Amino acid sequence: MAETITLEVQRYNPEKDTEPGLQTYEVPLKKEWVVLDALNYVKDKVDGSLSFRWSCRMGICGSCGMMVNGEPKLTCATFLTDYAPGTVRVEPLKHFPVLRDLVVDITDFLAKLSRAKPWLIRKQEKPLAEGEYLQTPEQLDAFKQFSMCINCLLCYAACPVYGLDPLFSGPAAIALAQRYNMDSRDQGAAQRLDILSHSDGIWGCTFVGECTEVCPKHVDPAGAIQQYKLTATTEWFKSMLMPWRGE
Amino acid sequence: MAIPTYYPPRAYRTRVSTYWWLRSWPYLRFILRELSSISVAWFVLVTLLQLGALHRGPAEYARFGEWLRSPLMIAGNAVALFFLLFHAITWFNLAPKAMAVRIRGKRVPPLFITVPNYIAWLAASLFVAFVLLRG
Amino acid sequence: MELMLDISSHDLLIIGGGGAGLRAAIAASEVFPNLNIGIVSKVYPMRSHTVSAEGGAAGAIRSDDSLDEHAYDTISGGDWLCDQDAVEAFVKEAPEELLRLEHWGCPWNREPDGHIAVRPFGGMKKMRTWFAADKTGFHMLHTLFQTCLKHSAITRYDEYFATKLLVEEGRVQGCIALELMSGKLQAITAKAVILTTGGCGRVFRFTTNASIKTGDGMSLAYRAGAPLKDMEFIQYHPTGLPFTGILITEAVRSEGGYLLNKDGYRYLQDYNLGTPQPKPVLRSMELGPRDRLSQAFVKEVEKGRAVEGPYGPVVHLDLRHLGERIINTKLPFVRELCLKYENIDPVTELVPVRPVAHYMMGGVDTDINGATPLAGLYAAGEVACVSINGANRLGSNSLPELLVFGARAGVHAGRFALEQKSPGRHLLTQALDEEALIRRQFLPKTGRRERISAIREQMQKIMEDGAGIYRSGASLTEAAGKLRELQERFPNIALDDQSQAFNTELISAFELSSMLDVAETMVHCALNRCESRGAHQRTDFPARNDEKFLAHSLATRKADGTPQVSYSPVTITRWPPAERVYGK
Amino acid sequence: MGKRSNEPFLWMLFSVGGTIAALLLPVHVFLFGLAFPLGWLDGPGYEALLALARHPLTRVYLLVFCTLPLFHYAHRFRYTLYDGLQIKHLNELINTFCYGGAIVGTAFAVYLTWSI
Repeated sequence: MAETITLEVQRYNPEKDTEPGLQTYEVPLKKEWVVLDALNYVKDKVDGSLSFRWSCRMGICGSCGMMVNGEPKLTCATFLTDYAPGTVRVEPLKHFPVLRDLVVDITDFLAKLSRAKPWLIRKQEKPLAEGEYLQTPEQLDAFKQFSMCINCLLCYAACPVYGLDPLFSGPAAIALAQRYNMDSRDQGAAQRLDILSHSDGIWGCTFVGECTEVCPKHVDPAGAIQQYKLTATTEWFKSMLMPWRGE
Repeated sequence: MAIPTYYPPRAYRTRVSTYWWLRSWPYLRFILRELSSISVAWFVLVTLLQLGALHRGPAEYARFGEWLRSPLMIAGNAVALFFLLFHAITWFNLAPKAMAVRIRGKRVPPLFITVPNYIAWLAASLFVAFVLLRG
Repeated sequence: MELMLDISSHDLLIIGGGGAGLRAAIAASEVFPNLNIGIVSKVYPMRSHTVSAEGGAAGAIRSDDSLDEHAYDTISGGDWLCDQDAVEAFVKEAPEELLRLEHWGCPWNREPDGHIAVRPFGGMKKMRTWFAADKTGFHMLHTLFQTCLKHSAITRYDEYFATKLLVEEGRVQGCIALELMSGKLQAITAKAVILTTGGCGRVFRFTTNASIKTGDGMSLAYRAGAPLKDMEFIQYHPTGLPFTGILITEAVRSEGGYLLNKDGYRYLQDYNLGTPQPKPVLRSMELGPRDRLSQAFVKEVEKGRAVEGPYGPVVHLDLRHLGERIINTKLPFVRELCLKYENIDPVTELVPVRPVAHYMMGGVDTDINGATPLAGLYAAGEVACVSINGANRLGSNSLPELLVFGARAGVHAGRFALEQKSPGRHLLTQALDEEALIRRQFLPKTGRRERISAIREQMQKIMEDGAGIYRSGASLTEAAGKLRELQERFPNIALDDQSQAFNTELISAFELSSMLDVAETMVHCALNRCESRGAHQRTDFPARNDEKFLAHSLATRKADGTPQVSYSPVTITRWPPAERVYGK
Repeated sequence: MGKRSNEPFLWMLFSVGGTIAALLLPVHVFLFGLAFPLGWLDGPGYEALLALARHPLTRVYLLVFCTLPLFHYAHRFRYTLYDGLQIKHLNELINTFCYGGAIVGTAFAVYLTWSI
């Protein structure tokens, strides 16, 4: 194994640069090192001004998503050895505004998440004293997959529709809405329908399917969206045929 | 509610290239899949023209048959067939994603949705061929 | 680089957006709907370290279980250093809190009939651990975060780093925070402040803790004048991956994994832990208690029988004899973690492991309602020491702790806030002083040459050598001296990054400064406690000494910046100190 | 319910049309587009085909075959133009072209299957 590997990192400082550029670093190549370790090596030993987000280094906090050689990856789970020999190009997640070096602005996602009402909605709250809402393992299984989203936003970076139309709600927000819609304890599907069935919601999706491919937690947002299209269509026909049904 | 920043730094926004779908094979595969819709329209049009020719009598229909035998049409239909097969295969393979069928609380494995689709495809094709070829 | 200053104001300010902070915010908002609440968090809330907790959350619900048994397991596990009134409140409220989370949508595992499922956990006599697969903390945090989104009274300051608490007239009245995105400073005034910033595992080199766990809240409180309690108690886990600190669960050893030294020898047999058998035997060898296993590791290193790895000494966890089938069916998550994050396949390779710092029992001194001795300041979660964890935390108590005491702190701080007048007038001066201080401290580059990472690595080495699993008077005295030197060198750090937008190096500097303070309190508390109890093991005082040390250590900051250690009594209600006995 | 979008209706036409296209179009293209013109197989003659086309069931079949796939095409091609060429701002023009085409084709199909 070679001793080092070349890291090309996109740098951008809004106070100095008009557009991003690539900077090259030689970093040690070790079997257990992931791309994030290489970035930390640069920050600690070479250039402290390199900015990026990270926290848990075990694929659960969702902070360290970046483009590695053009693909959205969690950099804590992407080994340098997979790219050796050769260079590793690290860029900020695509389709988001770049704030600094490898840091992107995700406020748009958080606004969209809030709009999708990702919380349990009940017509009537059950008092705690009456115990839990019963839910069988099968009912849990119906939404469990969609609850695994760590909000790493690799799916947004993989989604050309979001890149082209920033108004599109996007994979993770829709999958999380669907997580609650499919939860047997939830009664808020009607409230979410308006938001999701909006033209900026599910209908923008053309089923490219890459969101599902890049998801590190196997959430399958593409599936969630297609399944919701069927639900929304059924609801649409119901309300056309029975307009008196109302909410 | 998150509070908005009062001093937003100059964030850099990249524009998606017009040829984004050439950037990676999955994207290219996607755009080819979507372009299969042209082949769909094309052959529906051919069928409509054929019905029109059929309607206008044997002479017209014979001319239409000539036209179908021209090399350009053969090539065009060969391309159309390729795209239509691509459409059919991707359509059936993606069907299980779009339909989460549950029986007794357990999600039916994808193959249980894909395989009946393929069987239906085979049956429909054989039926059409049988009707047209039986004599 | 120029700093700017903005001012905003809330009734209640919460610093820390993890499980405890979100729970506190929701509790305050539900009980006092008119309360205006702010949450400052240095990361987006869903990135908080609560997310990494795997095992589960203890809450007695089964008919064969009782609150008293949960309390006893907690108190004996904590080697009788727990405040028993706090433990009693905790065990009583834990099931309610876990149930409340269920009502908010947390995907707890279920029994076939639809009721909550519980499972057994280390150190517990009964099954009472609620779990959501092996990602309990993740599901709890996301449930809390998503529930928080529907509360419009809660304003979030995401990616703001709190640098200082504002104290006036003996009362905490807000904080100064740096917005990462823009680099501007914000003075946020409030009538009460709750700290929920989590622990400080990053003081050590080998830790399961995320990079964000740098003791910021502890140092904020400490500098503002609040005491830190029981800081000498740090829980180790015996089998972590050396480089990443990723935890390899006990289940690996209960399935039959061996611990081997460099000669391939199952060294635990030399430490009174039984004789090696091919199949796992409960309470013997690899299935001995966590602390004994961690201690045996230190002894092996001393004997020169550990394996020298690129990241210091390790021993090997051998699973190869179990075969691929057993590993895939019984331990799939372990194999996934090894493969995905450290490029090791346990089916064919030995897994290097070592004890890793896991949890901080100590923290900001609070009463049973989260109130610290400093008026207007509250704390909850790992940053706080209530204390229910005593000298050693019982597994799966940390998640219910952040709910129970997060909620309590939220309600009590909310009530306190409603009784207060508006913030004082002199706070702005303090804010401007802080701005000037930051400018002086970090921004000039000339004549400075210390690198943040160099000081940080030295601190971590000092802590490992001097205040690790085993400590002694001599090692601690040496560590205290070396930490002082680092404190003196700290002002000489030079930042490569002089810009405002998302300056993570500046944040690292703040974090390092927090960790140095926290490390000093740990070392001084450990030095003063001349006994061995729970996670605090002194080679020169190997026995527990209830006569002198059945007491909480309290570290307060002296004018020269060094800690002063004093003691306060432990609250004993119904369970007088006894021997810690397991396996009966 | 607030602003109602008609996307669900268009999407349903797209889906049903796509399924029909996938099931039936390949065999039609293969037979009428390649196998018969190239003489690989003997196709039905004029009279036979006309008789077949006049059968009531065939009329229904042809009507479905020549309409729904057109709406599948219209929907899909619309989005391909939006995203592939980034001309979503021309959506009125694109919609007229795509759905207009499908509607004209449908009218033609209705006329032919009715009058043949």
